[in-house]
Amino acid sequence: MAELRHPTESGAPDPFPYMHPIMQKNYGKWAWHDRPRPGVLHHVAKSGDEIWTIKAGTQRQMDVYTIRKLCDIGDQFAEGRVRFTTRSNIEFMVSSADKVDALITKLEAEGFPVGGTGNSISMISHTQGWLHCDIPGTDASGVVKALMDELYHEFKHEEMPNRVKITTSCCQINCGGQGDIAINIQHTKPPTINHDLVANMCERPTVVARCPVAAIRPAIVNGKPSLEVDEKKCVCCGACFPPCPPMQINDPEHSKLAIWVGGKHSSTRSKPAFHKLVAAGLPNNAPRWPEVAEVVKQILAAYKADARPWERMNEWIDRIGWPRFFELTGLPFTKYHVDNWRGSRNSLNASAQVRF
Amino acid sequence: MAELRHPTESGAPDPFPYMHPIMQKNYGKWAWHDRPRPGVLHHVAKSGDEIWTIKAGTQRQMDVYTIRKLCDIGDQFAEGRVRFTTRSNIEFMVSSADKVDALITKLEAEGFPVGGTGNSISMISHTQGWLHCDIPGTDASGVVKALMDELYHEFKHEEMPNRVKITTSCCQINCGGQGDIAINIQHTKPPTINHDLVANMCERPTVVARCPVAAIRPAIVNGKPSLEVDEKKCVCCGACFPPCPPMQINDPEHSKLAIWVGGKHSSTRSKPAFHKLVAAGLPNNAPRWPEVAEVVKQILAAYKADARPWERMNEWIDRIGWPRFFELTGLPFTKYHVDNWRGSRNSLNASAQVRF
Amino acid sequence: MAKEMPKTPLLDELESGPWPSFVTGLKRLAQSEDKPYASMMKDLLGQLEHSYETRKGYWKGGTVGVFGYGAGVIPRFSEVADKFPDSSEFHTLRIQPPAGMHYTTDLLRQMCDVWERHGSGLIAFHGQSGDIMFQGTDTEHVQSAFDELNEMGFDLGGAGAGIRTSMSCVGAARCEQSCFDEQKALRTIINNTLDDMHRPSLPYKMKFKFSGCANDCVNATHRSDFATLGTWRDDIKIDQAEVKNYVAKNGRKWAIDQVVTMCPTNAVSLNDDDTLAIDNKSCVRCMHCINVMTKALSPGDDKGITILIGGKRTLKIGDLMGTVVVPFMKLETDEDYERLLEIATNVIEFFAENALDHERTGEMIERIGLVNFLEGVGLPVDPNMVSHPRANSYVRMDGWDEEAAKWQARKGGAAAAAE
Amino acid sequence: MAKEMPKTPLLDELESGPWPSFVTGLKRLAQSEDKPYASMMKDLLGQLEHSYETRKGYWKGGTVGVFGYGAGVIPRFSEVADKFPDSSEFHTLRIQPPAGMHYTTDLLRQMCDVWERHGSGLIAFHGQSGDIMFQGTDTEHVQSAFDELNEMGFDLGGAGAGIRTSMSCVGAARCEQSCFDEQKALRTIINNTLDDMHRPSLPYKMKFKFSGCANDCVNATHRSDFATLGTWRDDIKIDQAEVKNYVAKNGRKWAIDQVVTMCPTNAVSLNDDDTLAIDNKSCVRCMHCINVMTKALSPGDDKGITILIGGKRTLKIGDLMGTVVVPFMKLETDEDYERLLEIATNVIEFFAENALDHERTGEMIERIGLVNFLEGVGLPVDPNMVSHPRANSYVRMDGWDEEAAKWQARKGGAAAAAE
Ligand code: SRM
Ligand code: SRM
Ligand code: SRM
Ligand code: SRM
Ligand code: SF4
Ligand code: SF4
Ligand code: SF4
Ligand code: SF4
Ligand code: SF4
Ligand code: SF4
Ligand code: SF4
Ligand code: SF4
Repeated sequence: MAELRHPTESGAPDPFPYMHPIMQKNYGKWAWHDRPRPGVLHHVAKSGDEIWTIKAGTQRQMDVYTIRKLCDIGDQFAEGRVRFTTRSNIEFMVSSADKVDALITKLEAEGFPVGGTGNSISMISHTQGWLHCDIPGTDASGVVKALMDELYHEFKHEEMPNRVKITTSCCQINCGGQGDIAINIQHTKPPTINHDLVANMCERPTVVARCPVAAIRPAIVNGKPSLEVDEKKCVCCGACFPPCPPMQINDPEHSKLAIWVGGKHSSTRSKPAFHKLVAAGLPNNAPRWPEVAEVVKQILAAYKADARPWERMNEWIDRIGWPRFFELTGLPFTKYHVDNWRGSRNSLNASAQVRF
Repeated sequence: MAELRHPTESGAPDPFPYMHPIMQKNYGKWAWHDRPRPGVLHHVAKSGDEIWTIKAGTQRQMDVYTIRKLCDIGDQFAEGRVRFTTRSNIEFMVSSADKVDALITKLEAEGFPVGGTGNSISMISHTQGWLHCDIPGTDASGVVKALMDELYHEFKHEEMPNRVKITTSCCQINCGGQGDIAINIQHTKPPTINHDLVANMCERPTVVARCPVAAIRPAIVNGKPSLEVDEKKCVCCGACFPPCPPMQINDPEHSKLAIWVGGKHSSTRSKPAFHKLVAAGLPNNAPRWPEVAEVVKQILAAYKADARPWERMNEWIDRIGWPRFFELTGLPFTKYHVDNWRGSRNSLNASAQVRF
Repeated sequence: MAKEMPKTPLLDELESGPWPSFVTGLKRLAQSEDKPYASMMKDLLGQLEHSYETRKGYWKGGTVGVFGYGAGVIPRFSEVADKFPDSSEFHTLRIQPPAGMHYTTDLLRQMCDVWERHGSGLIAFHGQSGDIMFQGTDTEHVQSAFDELNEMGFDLGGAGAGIRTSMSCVGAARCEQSCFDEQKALRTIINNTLDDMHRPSLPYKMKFKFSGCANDCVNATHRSDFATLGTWRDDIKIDQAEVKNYVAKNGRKWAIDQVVTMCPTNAVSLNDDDTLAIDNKSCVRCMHCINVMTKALSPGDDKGITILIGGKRTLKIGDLMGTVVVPFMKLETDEDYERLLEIATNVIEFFAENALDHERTGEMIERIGLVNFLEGVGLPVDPNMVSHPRANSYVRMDGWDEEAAKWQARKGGAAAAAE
Repeated sequence: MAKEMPKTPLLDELESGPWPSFVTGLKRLAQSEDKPYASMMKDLLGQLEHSYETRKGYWKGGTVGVFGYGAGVIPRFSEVADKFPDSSEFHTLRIQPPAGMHYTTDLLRQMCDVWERHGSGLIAFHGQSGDIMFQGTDTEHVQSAFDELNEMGFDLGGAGAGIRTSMSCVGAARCEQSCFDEQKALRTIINNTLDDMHRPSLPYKMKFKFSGCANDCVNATHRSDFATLGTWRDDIKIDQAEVKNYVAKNGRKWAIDQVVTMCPTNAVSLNDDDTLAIDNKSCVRCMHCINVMTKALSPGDDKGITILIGGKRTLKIGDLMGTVVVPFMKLETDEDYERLLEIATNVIEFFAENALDHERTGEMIERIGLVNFLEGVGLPVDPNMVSHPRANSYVRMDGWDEEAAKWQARKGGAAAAAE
């Protein structure tokens, strides 16, 4: 075998060689923008230059055929430059308004929905799941495909009070992050330990240290050094699983899905907010997770009907209050909604302000 | 000595026998009220009955001569019924408007300021201090007398954006409670232990348990069982002093005064709020504490000039922001203002929202 | 011949200035040569001046009480009795006032007479917990003073690890915002739990306070373990004619700036015809708009109370506000009051059994979690108890379906109940 | 003859519906009989279908990398290789994209070609941390794939306990809200700390993200340890003529409801002549009004950045948002960029020395306190760092005067500096 090649540690590449010429020319000198229609952004530079951005949905995990098809479209109907957004949508940039419609027609014809701009529901930010991760309780791409089929209309139209950012994650680690709506795995039973494997596979002190509630103790089980879990303490978070695969947390039955709302990253109007638990105990029902889709649609319907323009999910709920949220969505409020984690005091209603 | 009398455990007395007849008659049936002038409330009942309340300041700790003088005034100029308010002001109730002025004139003549209503600065809620408490770092009545002399005009006029509730406390326990402005003792040195007395006076486990930061350890000092304090940990709170007087926390030099703002009990508009540290290191300068009065007046001046009608201290600051508060009051911001107590994470600015 | 007045140059500085001076009052007492307390008050002034000079306190506690009671007296013994022998003892009796702090001048005079016979002549109206504080007497006169006051119908208040003296706002007696009978609620609970006040044996102090509305004029939310505040379930009552008068008199900008934009939940809006529209579903009963337009707005008719638990001062985990454990209950019928007392006694019992030594209700709840407390006292969870649901996934939820069923059942029930 | 396509009845259900189907894509690859990866993708589909049937995952980690690097590849070995031998290895290369994720179709085609030669033909644009993920190849081809991509000017991204691949918003390239040169800031920090990315030896992962304004289009505040967001110090720029056009077009109610009352600090008001008044002292640079009136309002001229530290997901104390450690700094001159890099390297070093194993920056700060962190990295305290000062007295403040003096000195300095 040939001698090993020495890498060039070049890091993050300079984007200018790949950037649309109009964007290069007007870099840092943009004046304003508007949205002629859903899926299209129109930015005007101080120089007077204009650029139209057409945004389309993809499956993120793309086969080369799909990518090449997008490239063909980009060459024929756009100007050979594209971007991928934070949410894995593709953006085509064109220098004149009259290129927009043909491009949209072509994209739709080839099965790429045009939308995801402004106050629409954009692509769901998601993760790896059964396709590639080593610790997933469910799939990622499949959940997203199933949901986006249901939310197709909302992706292509701007009918929501504000942008809706949805995320899914295939374990409680939650690589998908915070979202206006977040759909995450929630385990409901402590891990079952494969004691024969612990000794060879796991650094026991590391695993013990990972547990957020100190529920794991080193133990000798049938002669071998292993671990034991205090099931009274265990909150079934699965944090012990990555460092120690024998601590089987994933379970086809007891690994459920939970739904959270009100996560927000922007500092726009309200400060950034974490998403809050609203529903749990939903079955991990591959391949299309209908029960999850049901709840998500209930929440979106209430938000769409009741929120005021520009109110993000968390801002809407802050105004109408949680009692009303549960009323409007018909979701049950349980003792599990009341936080008991560190600092939970701050989540209690420390006032005489109540709603009826 | 005579045989001991058996008490009647009667508890809290029925107020009706002492209540003004118009208040008895219209109990629970009041319609509305207004304030004809500072110090005077005018309540109208659904029955059409009216009652005028004239409110005057007292020293709270009153000698019988003062009390009898107030009774004489109550008999001659009012109708023999009075109340004391949550803030130790006295209220005289009269059944007709034309009794109001004479009563006010008389009260003022006898040295009882009429006011404390509406958006004025009411009497300072305070505590025992050197007069009676067993653990005070400073006096209570004296601090209040000195301050109320300075705030006299603001008590008699309603010129503040909203009610201003001031409290003082003679140790960090703070019996005075939360206030728009709170003036409390803040110790700056760990207790010096009188080791000879610990053994006989203190239950050592109790004292150890009282320390919020676990800085106290049982120890044997020159042969006797005593206690020792880890001065690195000690936050000088004085909590060990009540259960163990030999742990001398009070010091004429190092027991300073700190000033806090934005405490609020009502759930009106904003939720109730705790007061926040703004100034410390002020000398315990009896008998008139001029340095304290200075800072208090600085804060009040900024609030009076800048807050909008109905904004309580905390609400004003929430709107303009803390950077501006320190700018307007000219008070320094230091590392001590940044919380490091449990849950302090919640006090950090977890957003990109900044003010300049 | 009469004992000399002490030199009090520092205290003398507190006699100048317009505010009533307690020093002048103390001097009057010290100079009442015909009274038994004169010399005691001379030495008290002496000791106080000494404190001002040295900037230190000189009182220590002890045990003094009245027959049959384990609390209610705050004993004070001087550490500088050698210098000031006549005020070597200076105990305080805490006496519960009539609920709402109503007095006749006559009653006040009687109290003065008692305290001239048995004490220092110094009385505080009131302590921060609401007691009348008869300040300054010796051990012997503690009993005689109490006996006379007790004959008059007055009783000792709280101290130590027990139930404390309570406060209720003026409320129904003179306030249109009152949403329940504050003094009755106070007396229902306090006068049925006196054993825990007079012979304290709880883990730590426990306070009850009663405010007729969210304005919270007795600071119940923060300064009591068990806060009862008035509220209402139906719509705010609006007299639109009066609204128009306010707007006509003060202008639209005033209405927008002082009412509309001040509503914490954006529930108020000003119609073009100068009437108000209120979104009562979003209203949190904060009282603001009602406070501003006392003549035009008032609480609804379906009045009741909200109960908060756990307010306290700073030891040893930091200040706590009370938090909602009963979002709403009616307080009209005898049954309602019995239920209130039942909730109070359940909380006291749970506190007695579950709190650690010197731990307040709020600290206990912080330690065991709100849900365990609710289950312990038999109260159902409600979204009004939280400002938001949990934001972390660290919880075991395998009982989800059962809990969800409970909620549905309750909602069904409620729906049925609300005829 | 060609290997058979696996039966995938469950996955097939994900081919219906309007949204682009990754399953259809996987099948296309599996059926590219002329391609080296066809059989691998057949077995991948088989294993995935197996996961759908059993609702369990079957990958485990391992150690695979490229010469000279300690991270950047996510190794995957199948636990069911016996059933699906051709996808027994399915490693992913994380490749850093051009900052801002700009591509020519040409570049994309080259990447496809590389991944057809050396991998599965499956590429994700992008991972949640911003990497191009070349998903699915065996150990041998990890190196050859990398070599080709590296020749094209691309480098491995982050994984493990080191600096991770970074993201910057489109920003200056196409957004009028941009307050700094996002891609330059990203490349200044990341490309000067590559050693900590490629040979990770930090206590735990560390992420940098760059958003041109408070809208935070790359979720920097929550999803990075070191968030750089654009802001400005002077006044919002107002084109009053355009404001009037907006009001004329949409009405005053629209302006009040969607702009005025939506401002978090009540800093915007609508004048009677339909122009806007903004109280820039109260403005928190939240971007809302500017977002609504893109044509009339824009960030000021005195632009710069705010730096937040400590954002992260939930392990093991719960989610954390970043918190402000630098309220404002200019980012224009080379010196400014050097200073930014200096701050970044100070933070990395402090993190390396002070964090516990598997502890993120946010957890470290939570444990040691913000002030200790600030002093450690040499940043001064500022009220913009807190939402409010401490509400408890549990602090020893005997250094008050010195600290107060520091502030006064800084203010004096600032006053002087601001010419
Ligand atoms: C393209 C993209 C940046 C990129 O570098 O890729 C982007 C681009 C723009 N964002 Fe964004 N945002 C993008 C992700 C985000 C994210 C992050 C995310 O989606 O995960 C956020 C934070 C979400 C959150 O808070 O959780 C985000 C919060 C915003 C906001 C604030 C929204 C709010 O009110 O809270 C604005 C302001 C607005 O809506 O006018 C904004 C505004 C914009 C504008 C209008 C900025 C401009 O003047 O060009 C851009 C057009 C967006 C559109 O399509 O309508 N963008 N924007 C990202 C497109 C994602 C997608 O395909 O859906
Ligand atoms: C007399 C008293 C109750 C009592 O039973 O003694 C009382 C009586 C009234 N209060 Fe109060 N409040 C009284 C202590 C309080 C307190 C507690 C305290 O002072 O320690 C508070 C809570 C303070 C806090 O939040 O920290 C209090 C918060 C209010 C509020 C809410 C203010 C706000 O906006 O936050 C109102 C509403 C208003 O101002 O219209 C209010 C309104 C009122 C009204 C107007 C109610 C009414 O319709 O009669 C009464 C006239 C007050 C006045 O003098 O202008 N009262 N009020 C107390 C007089 C104390 C004093 O002499 O100064
Ligand atoms: C007399 C009074 C101050 C006054 O002049 O008004 C007072 C005086 C004392 N308080 Fe207090 N507290 C007084 C109302 C309060 C209040 C206000 C209230 O009740 O609304 C509070 C805050 C609310 C609360 O309960 O938290 C209060 C919070 C404390 C605390 C801290 C409790 C905590 O959990 O943080 C202590 C310390 C303790 O209990 O160990 C305390 C302890 C004390 C002691 C007994 C000091 C001691 O431990 O020896 C003081 C006796 C002084 C004396 O010589 O009489 N006092 N104390 C108030 C009682 C008079 C009355 O009965 O009416
Ligand atoms: C691939 C990716 C999901 C995706 O499909 O997009 C991903 C996948 C994994 N993440 Fe992640 N994370 C990915 C972005 C994130 C993000 C989002 C972000 O970076 O903006 C987060 C939240 C932000 C943060 O850093 O907290 C995230 C928070 C985590 C965590 C929790 C960290 C924490 O402190 O709470 C873990 C667990 C850990 O680090 O021990 C984790 C661990 C993992 C591991 C390595 C699971 C493991 O420990 O073995 C996953 C490998 C899956 C695989 O087979 O490739 N991943 N992970 C994302 C990286 C792709 C890329 O490089 O572009
Ligand atoms: S969320 Fe969990 S399972 Fe999914 S990719 Fe991230 S770490 Fe893997
Ligand atoms: S699942 Fe979570 S709580 Fe349970 S043992 Fe593992 S790490 Fe600990
Ligand atoms: S504040 Fe402290 S010193 Fe003052 S009365 Fe209360 S306990 Fe005593
Ligand atoms: S002063 Fe406070 S912190 Fe210091 S030892 Fe005493 S109780 Fe502990
Ligand atoms: S609390 Fe409410 S009811 Fe009671 S006096 Fe105050 S305003 Fe009136
Ligand atoms: S009571 Fe308070 S919350 Fe309700 S409408 Fe009036 S101001 Fe708004
Ligand atoms: S973060 Fe700000 S600057 Fe960057 S793209 Fe979003 S809106 Fe534009
Ligand atoms: S940017 Fe935000 S805070 Fe500033 S004025 Fe506009 S809306 Fe208000």
